[in-house]
Amino acid sequence: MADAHADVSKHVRVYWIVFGALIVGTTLTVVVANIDLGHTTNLVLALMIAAAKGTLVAAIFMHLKWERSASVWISLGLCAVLFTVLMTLPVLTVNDYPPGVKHDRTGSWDMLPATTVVEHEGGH
Amino acid sequence: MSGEHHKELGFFRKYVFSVDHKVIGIQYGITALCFLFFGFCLIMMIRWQLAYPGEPMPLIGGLLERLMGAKWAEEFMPGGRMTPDFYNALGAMHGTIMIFLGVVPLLVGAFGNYVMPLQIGAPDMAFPKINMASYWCFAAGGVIMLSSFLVPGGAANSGWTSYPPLSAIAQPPAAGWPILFSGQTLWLVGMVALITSSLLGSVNFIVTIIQLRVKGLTMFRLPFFVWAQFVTSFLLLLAFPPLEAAGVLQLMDRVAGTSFFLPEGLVVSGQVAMVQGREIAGGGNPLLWQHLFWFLAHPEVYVLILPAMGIVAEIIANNTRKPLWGYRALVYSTVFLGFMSFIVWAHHMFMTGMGTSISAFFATTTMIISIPSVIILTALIISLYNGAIRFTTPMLFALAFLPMFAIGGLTGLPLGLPVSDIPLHDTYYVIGHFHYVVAPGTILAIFGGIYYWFPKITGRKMNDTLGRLHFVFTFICMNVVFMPMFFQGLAGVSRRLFDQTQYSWGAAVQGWTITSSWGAWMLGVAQIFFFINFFWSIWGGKKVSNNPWEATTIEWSAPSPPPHGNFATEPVVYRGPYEYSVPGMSKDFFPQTAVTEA
Amino acid sequence: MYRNLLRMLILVIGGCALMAIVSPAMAQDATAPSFDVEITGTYGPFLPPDVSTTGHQSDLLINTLHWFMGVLFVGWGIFFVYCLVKFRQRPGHKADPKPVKAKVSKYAEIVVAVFEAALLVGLSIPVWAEVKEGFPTEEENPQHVRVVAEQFAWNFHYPGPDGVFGRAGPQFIDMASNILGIDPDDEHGADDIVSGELHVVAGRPVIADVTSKDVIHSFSIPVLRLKQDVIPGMRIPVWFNTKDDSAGNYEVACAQLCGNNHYSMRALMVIHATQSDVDAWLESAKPEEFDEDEFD
Amino acid sequence: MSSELLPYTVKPHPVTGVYSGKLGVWLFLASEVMLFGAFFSAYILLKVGAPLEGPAHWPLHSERHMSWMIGGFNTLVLIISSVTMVMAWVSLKSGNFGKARMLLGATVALAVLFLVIKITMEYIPHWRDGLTTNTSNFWGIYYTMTGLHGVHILGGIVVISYFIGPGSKLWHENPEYYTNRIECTGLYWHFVDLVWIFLFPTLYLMS
Amino acid sequence: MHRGKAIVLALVGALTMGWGCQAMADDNAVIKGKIVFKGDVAKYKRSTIKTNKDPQCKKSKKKIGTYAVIFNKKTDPITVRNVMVYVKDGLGDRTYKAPDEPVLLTQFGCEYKPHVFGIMAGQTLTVKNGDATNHNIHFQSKVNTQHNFTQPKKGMTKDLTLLKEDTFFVKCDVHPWMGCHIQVFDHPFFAVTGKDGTFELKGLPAGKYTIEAFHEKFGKMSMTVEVASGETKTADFTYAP
Repeated sequence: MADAHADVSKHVRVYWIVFGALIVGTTLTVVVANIDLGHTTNLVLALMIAAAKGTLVAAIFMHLKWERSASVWISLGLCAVLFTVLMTLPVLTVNDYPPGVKHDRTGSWDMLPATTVVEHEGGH
Repeated sequence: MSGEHHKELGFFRKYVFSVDHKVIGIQYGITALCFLFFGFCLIMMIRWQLAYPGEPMPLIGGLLERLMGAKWAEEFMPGGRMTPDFYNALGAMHGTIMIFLGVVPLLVGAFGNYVMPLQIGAPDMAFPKINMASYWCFAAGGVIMLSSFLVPGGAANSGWTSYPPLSAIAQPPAAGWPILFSGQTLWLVGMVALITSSLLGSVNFIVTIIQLRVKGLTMFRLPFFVWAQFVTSFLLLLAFPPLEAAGVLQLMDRVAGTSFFLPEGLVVSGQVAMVQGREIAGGGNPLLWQHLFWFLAHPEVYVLILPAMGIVAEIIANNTRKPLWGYRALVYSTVFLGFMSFIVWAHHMFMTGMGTSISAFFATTTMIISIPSVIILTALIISLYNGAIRFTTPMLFALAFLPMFAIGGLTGLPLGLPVSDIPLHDTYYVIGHFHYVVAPGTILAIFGGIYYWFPKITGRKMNDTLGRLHFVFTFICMNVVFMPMFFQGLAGVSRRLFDQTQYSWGAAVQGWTITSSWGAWMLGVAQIFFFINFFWSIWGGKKVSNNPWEATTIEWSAPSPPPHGNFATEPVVYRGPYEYSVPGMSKDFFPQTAVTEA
Repeated sequence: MYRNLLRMLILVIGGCALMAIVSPAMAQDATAPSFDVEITGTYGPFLPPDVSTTGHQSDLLINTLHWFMGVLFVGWGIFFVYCLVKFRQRPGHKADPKPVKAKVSKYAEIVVAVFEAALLVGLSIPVWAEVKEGFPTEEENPQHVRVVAEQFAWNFHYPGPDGVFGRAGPQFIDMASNILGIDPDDEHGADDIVSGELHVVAGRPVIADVTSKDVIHSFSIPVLRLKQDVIPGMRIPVWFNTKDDSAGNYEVACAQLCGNNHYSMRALMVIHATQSDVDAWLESAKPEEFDEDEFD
Repeated sequence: MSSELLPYTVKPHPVTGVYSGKLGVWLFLASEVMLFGAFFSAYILLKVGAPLEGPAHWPLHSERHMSWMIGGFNTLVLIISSVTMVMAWVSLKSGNFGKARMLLGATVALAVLFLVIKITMEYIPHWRDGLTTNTSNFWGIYYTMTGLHGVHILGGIVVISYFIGPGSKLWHENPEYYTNRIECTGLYWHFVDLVWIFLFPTLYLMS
Repeated sequence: MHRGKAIVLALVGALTMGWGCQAMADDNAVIKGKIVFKGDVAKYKRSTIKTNKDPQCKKSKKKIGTYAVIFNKKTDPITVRNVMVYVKDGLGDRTYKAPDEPVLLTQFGCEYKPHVFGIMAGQTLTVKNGDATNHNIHFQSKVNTQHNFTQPKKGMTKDLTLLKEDTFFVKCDVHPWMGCHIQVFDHPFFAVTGKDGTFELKGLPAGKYTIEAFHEKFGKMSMTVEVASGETKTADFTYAP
């Protein structure tokens, strides 16, 4: 961060811009969530806005935009790859069943009690 | 930071709450050796039950009753006979203690802490206080784990894998005891402490290796042991958090009544949707735990083996008096191995109802990961070629590591292919396989490492005769213990059986079980040589020079034992790590820090 | 040094030999398993008998792999021992630091990789697809059975003469009289039979739906080379077929730690020679009224 | 005194370009990413497999009694606290310790505000309404994830308070070192903010 | 030291004995009665339990039946067995000491003997395995410790104490049909109906009591009874489902 010394004051302007962008982003998230665009579209939009906000925080506030250290980037790159693995492979795996596997709500059974089990009842 | 220290440190600051990597390394080493021995004692008790099911345990039964009290004995070993609950608890705690409290702290905490900074010429670890925090987290985790033997219901007994729903429904806290005081809950709390310790340690290791290498020590001049520690630290850093998350989720299931791992329609012992006397909502997925658990636990296997390979590589290079063969191939294989170990985990879950495409994916990655292992082993064996092999005590252990790891690695193949895994999954074959990797593999390497670096730590050498006796008996007994397990496994005997003679295939191979048990007890007896040698040598061993093995790596240019700050003057490195038998030189080793031969 | 090495070798080999001689002598007679029928087949320190029509494939894979492992290990071992003897430190012998230029290791690694790939693609994946997904069609007249695991018992639910399973739900469970929670109002359930034994016919394929009431178990029948983890909240179908001449009594095991009595969670599987034998057994397994006079 | 510091504690390493503390924090954050990643992965897995009806069903957005206003406001609180944090670092860089200290104080105040809002306006009313950890897995994971995030906020409060109070001595001894430590703390604090940026839509807005 | 302890113990013993004798002298009211069944007996047929999972179960006895409802068909009127009758309310704040002799719960022929029983808080419960097979004892208690242990060998015994009032079911997880009911009381006034379907609560002090009957299938019933000192009163319950 040797170069950061000189242009710290220039950063300040960027910080305020990012601050504005984050507030706009938050508002946008809320607005978009309250418009029904279909489940998938809403989901994708919300995640995209969150990702954009997250990128701004990481790039500007956390100075990644100015980070030149290969050690940091390699560590974060590895982390990003493994994060992707962690987010995708388990959910892919639990959705790859051999044919005929029953994994709906009733699971092991054909039917479940109609009433909720949360009501307390004495005895066993 | 360490800048605050003064010349005169009190006893506590110097030996107990020390920030010196060498003291912390020794603390880790002693603590972990104690845990290793404790975990071994647990399995020696288990071996009695396996060999002679239902027979009262001679001597130990009465001894434990004296030691722990009649009430304890009544609950866990009535009449000297082990109860199935206690058997399961011993099994689960043996696994946990050996892996998380024994081998990993020894390899990473002890050898890594002591040797790695010396090998890169650093005065200390990058964050000495975090280093200390890491040790004390580990110690706290260990104490929590051990204390679980004393709560009613005993220590965690759902296997070291703690698969829910079993682990979620097991061991409800006894009436009148706080909710955290049940074996499985304490296990989870202890694991969280151990994971924190590992995370602190791994950050420290990576930063130290990246930042504190001395001048001239480029990454490809690092001793292979440092590379192994480097990759291992990344594994610990990135693989452990998911288990921490899983541990927190299971803790919530046990303490806060959530059902992350509990599906709807659960009927435990005839009670619908009741867990630990509490109604649950259900809707969770038991396989979620297995994914998060194995996301850690497969890389953990490499955490157990990579530093051991590092130790073996150091000893082999030193005792063949020639450079390691294919140093770069070794490094690349290690890095590749580390990365691949993150995407093979579901081969532990082939039997959970997995479709063809995902099982084919994981089988393929598993086969791919076997290639770098083969490369590493081959490189180490070829390193012997054209050498001048000195059969020193550490070298004996390092040499024995090679065939033992070969057996362990090769027997992984039938388990990695889904079809051959069907009959072998969860049998003794699996136990044989990973014990060959970890016990005759890693533990032999650990012994080798202790014999090798003992002169650096104490300035004295361990006795060779006792060392050789220790080696011969350990080596034989290890094989007597674990070789029969392959036959048991092929015969179809499931693991974790309290009494395998219930099954006809188990009864048929009971003779092998007895052989294995006797091997285990003999193995225990053989360690007497080590104990005597170890403690006697600390005070009475032969005094040796700073570089008794005539080694090239930097740690041998420091005084033995190294003072605070390690090196009188900061060393400078001029060459690679294994410059042995350089032609035209009078001596057969050329230290990394030496400017010229003189 | 050389003499030391020799002494060590003799000690190691001698020790191993000694243990090998002593160990069978230490073996006890196997305690008789507690079923009141004789278990068919001989069991020993190798793969158990195979009575399934698909098991030979996994056996083939296991045997091939072990030969492969053996060759590799012996190859390594010979080179290893050769190095130890040839390159031991002795007066007049010096290490040669020049790296060996041999290509053998590279070829060996390629052979290993190719062999593994061949086994994976040629044997493992197709057999897995067959074993896990190649269910017998209805023309092959498979027998249907539900397997419900619980701590610590296997329950087998047969559909009865109508061939349809009664509806099951946890709310109907009575551990003494309706262990599987079969809906008493469901007409299909009236003729269902629940037993702790699995009875099948030699040569007729079986489709078993395995489920668990409580924790994870593993439905393991070594003689059929069959193993399936039983996950609560899921009903997983598995299939197997038995050889025509396989009639006899076999054991069903639980292969996943399921609690303190995991070890005693085993069941009897009877393979009958003819369908009529199975029908006769099913008839005898029907619930019968308890004779009050027998009660004290 | 500073001569006894380990190398590269204050000055960046000439080759790697960072000082040790910063690299350490980045590595720590990498492990934190995996930790929260595991929770998000668990969230996805539980949601995908959640029952559609019955007592344990995943509550619809309308059933959650969760106010996007509170969540949104808390998001703003954290974003502002991130800005004050980064401004504190800027002030230190330009040598203005008094301003930095004030900004750090503002950060702590905002963090406390966040926790107070979270607990008094969400946790307590929810729990009173019978929406507890064993209502359904949504509520379970909601309490777990926000609780863990809350613990991180608490950790941040402790660390920043330390640097306002006893830790500030370091400024007078070695200002660059102190600035570095604030930068590292800032990295952690922005990460906590970043996690919330993902938690907010996931828990409050998605149906 | 030891002698001192012994003396104190003897004193305490003597005092409690004396108090007990005195209590016996005064509290001598009796409530007795029977549990009558009115309804279709044929609806509650018992069926044979298939114990073929474990041949050891057959060795002790020929056959065992489901146990949820057992009628005494030979009595007139038909009475119900295994009904727990106890004083639910009315003892005030009197306290009672648990007897020294243990209650025995035996596992024999893969059945629990007895099937329904009461025990006083603090009294020893001895669980014994009388079968040459493995039994697992799983307490589904709500207040007391949820013991869950195994007795793999014939003749094994284990002593337990239950410390608080509780009603729960005990199961053997190895033999799923095996179950029994335990009710823990802080007083000694409870009884279980047997072959004749009658019960008797003896040694009650004079007073007004709520007594309750509990049957695992038919549920709970209660009535109020007032007894004077030395009086014997009859209280019959009728289940008519």
